[in-house]
Amino acid sequence: MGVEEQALAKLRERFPKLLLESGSVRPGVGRVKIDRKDLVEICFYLKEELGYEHLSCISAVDWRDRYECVYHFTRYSDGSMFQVNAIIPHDDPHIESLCKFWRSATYPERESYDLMGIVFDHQPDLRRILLPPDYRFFPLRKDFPQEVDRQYISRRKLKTGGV
Amino acid sequence: MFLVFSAVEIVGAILTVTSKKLVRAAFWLLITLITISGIYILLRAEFVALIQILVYAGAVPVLLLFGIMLTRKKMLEESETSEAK
Amino acid sequence: MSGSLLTPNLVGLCRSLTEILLGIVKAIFDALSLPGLGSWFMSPGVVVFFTYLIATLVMVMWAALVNLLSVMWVERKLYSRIQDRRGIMLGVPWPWSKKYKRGMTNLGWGFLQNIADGVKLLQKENITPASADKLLFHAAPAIIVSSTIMVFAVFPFSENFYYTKVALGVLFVLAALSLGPFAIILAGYSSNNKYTLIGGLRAAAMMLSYEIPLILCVVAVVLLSGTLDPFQMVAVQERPLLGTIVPSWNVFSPPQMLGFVIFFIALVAELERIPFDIPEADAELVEGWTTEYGGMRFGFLFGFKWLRAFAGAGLLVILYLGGWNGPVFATFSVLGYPIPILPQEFWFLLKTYLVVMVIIWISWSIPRVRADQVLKIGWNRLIPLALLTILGAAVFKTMGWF
Amino acid sequence: MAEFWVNMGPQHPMTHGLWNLRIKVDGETIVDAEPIIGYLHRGVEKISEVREFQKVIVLTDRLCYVSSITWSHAYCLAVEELMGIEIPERGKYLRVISLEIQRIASHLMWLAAFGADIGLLTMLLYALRERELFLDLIEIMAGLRLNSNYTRVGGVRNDVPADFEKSCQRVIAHFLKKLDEYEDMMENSKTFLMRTQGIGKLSKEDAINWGVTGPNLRGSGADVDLRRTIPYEVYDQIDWEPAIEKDCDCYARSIVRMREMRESCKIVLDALKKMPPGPYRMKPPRRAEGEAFRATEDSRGEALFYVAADGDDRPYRVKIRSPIFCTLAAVPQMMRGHKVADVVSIMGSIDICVGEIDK
Repeated sequence: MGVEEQALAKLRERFPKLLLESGSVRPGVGRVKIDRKDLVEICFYLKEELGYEHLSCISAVDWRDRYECVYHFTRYSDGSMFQVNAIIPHDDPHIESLCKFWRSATYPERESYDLMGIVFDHQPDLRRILLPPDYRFFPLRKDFPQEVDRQYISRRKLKTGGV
Repeated sequence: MFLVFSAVEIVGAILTVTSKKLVRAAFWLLITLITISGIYILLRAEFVALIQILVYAGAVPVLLLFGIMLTRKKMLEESETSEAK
Repeated sequence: MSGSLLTPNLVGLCRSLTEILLGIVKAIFDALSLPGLGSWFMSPGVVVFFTYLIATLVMVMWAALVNLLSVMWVERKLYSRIQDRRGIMLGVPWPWSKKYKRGMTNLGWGFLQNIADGVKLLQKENITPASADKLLFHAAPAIIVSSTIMVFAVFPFSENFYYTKVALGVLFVLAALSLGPFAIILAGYSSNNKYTLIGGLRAAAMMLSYEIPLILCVVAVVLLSGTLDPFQMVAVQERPLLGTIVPSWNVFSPPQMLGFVIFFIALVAELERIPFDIPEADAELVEGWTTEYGGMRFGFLFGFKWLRAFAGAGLLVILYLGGWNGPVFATFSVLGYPIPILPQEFWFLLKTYLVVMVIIWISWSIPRVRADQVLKIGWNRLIPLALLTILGAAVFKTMGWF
Repeated sequence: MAEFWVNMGPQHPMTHGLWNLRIKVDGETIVDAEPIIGYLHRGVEKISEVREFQKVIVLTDRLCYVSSITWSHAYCLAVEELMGIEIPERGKYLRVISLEIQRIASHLMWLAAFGADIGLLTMLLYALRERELFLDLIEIMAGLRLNSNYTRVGGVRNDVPADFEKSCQRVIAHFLKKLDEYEDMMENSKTFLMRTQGIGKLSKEDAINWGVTGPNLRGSGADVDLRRTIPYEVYDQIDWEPAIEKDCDCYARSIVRMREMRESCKIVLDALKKMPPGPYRMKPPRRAEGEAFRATEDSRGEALFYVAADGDDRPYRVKIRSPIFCTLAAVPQMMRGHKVADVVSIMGSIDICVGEIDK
């Protein structure tokens, strides 16, 4: 039984009802899927009890019907990693901030807010970070127009004569 | 020569006390002090003149400016527009 | 010892030159049958006026053009060598060199690089910031340039190569150099920029604290040699030391060795060279107090730093390294008339350039020190040691050991 | 004296790129600092959503021009994880060699910039001179010097020429001699110690909590090197030691990087010796589904790529975790209470690369 299996077993024991999905990705890497309201509880348990001390990344994904916040944690002692997918409903992109436990959550959370528009509650400093402060869109969302096909435009212009 | 020096000195002294910017006042003070050392040279007191430049013109206005810059707040205050929030 | 190239002296030489020129002018006016105007040109007042005009021009040209460009060239060559740079090796070769006629080559001497820089700076626009204090902004480079040029009014290059002889020459040089900090702080303030302001404040703090050990060291030298006249100061250092062939330069006397080191460090700080170049630390303050200056004004501020370096090194040579004294064998006499093989000017320039090269060498091989550390070194180390130097000099003078 | 804000950037010699550090100074002492970034934001994450898997490498190469191979490699690892493929053994060794050469080149760039920051311009030119040698090696391997596009999904672009081992040995033997010279110039110089020792302290716990990774974390005394903790490629078959210093200051961070360069030389030579013959590349599948992530040790810290795909031939979402982006959050804490001149020491010692911060 690998390290991630042990951690997963402990998690299943501690939170029997909260894990929507759990499994091992590859040796040393575990993955659980949870709802957004249980995030703080599980992450706190991961940090304090299981020793996943390093929050390496916060990624937000727009799956069209839902958002997912993907948290990656590392335990430096044996190099095992843990992935937590928190599901956020599409019409209400709010999730609790992890700044209380990891100060390293500040910048990635700001970035996720900036690019994906996910609001992190109780974040002390939730501002735009990469884009200008007066920018009104969230460009990484799937409904943000991705690319202007310049060739297509010129082709259409040739065909229809303008517009 | 004496008249030229004293004229410059009087003008410098008047500007020292009347100019509104303190740094400019220090600049005019420097001019005044240098002309005073010129008058010393006219009086054949070269040593005093050189010490006048070395100590009074070289050091005193610098100390004065130092004090002005360290104490004045208004000059350094941030304008509201440059706050990048 | 070796003799001077210029005899009798600069002003005398210029006087004879003026007389020749004015004689030609008089001859022209005489030929035009205007004898009154011709003899007015030969009147003593006019001759003296033109003499000093020409002497001033010669001195300024020599100092500010030849030596300034040479110091810059030496610095660039040296640090290019130290750093394995290629750029400065590119330059226009000598015009008579047939081998490299194809134009720019990397075998040139690179001497024209400075002139090219000067031409570039002259072509650039002189920008005055809109919010600057115009009067002070324009006054600051003028003060720096004029105070640096003023140094050369009393600066002797040899026994005869000088502009005026002042009994308090060393004091004059120090006084002229001490006007620099004021101009720097003016420049820093008037540019109305935070970098220049911090740079100006740093410059003022540093120069104030380093001028004190500098002057204290000079006091120690003055105590030993008993004069403020650079000529006598050099004359004191002329004799051999206690029966040896080592000359009795001030640097070889025990109290002055310490003084030499302190003077050198304080000089490096005065000249804002790299271990102490915090006023214009380019990594943190962009260019320090010179940030807002552009075009030839920046050229003046930048170039005259090198001229100050030259003047400072010259002062060091006069005070500690025996001035223009060369080795004894440099003169031989023909028919009882001494003929210098290598004149005094050569020895003086050789020593000065060696000192400048040491300063350059140091400044390109160590990192810069932090502002508070600079001040700490100045106040905690150099000033007590300088006072110790004075004490030592006084003891040596009283006991007559040196 | 009044406290006032000074903008260091966006165009400032200290910034090494295009970002802005606002510092609040009280005279010379820093009271507060605030990095402002985003001037170089190119939207790599968004652009890569419409490109095929293989074509994203062009973008990841340009994340950081100083260490492009390590970034492309991190992406390729994540995509290979997503596709579930295992690349040939020779490809792994070639990747390790290219990664370490790139790491040396990147650290030399850091050394150059750090030297220029603290006023040692000679270091800049020396380090860039030696960096040329390693860029030449990369050119021999990949055909390009900077954005080499060498690592591909499924292996590397091409094999190395026959005499590559010999040129590597020659370059490294020359470089190790020069490295001693650098240590004389940096670590054995009193002025350098004055500028770096005790500056920018960041304790181990703070560093982990702030998400600081890579050489900066190892400078704080944590024994974390992802090449060893989470071994990828063939790092577990090669003899090497991670460099760890316990001083937590700028000096420790710089020593870590200097020692890492030596270790990288060792790794390159060892990998060249152990490299087996065989294929160096395999054909990856076109489409993939699911999500995957891999963390690698970039030359600046932990580079993590999270790639999600929905069965198309292009990624659905690419998330880049850049190490300096997270390290930048810790900068205000490191700076508080130091002098203005220490800003450059601290920023120089954490090795900023704006391309990867702004993505």
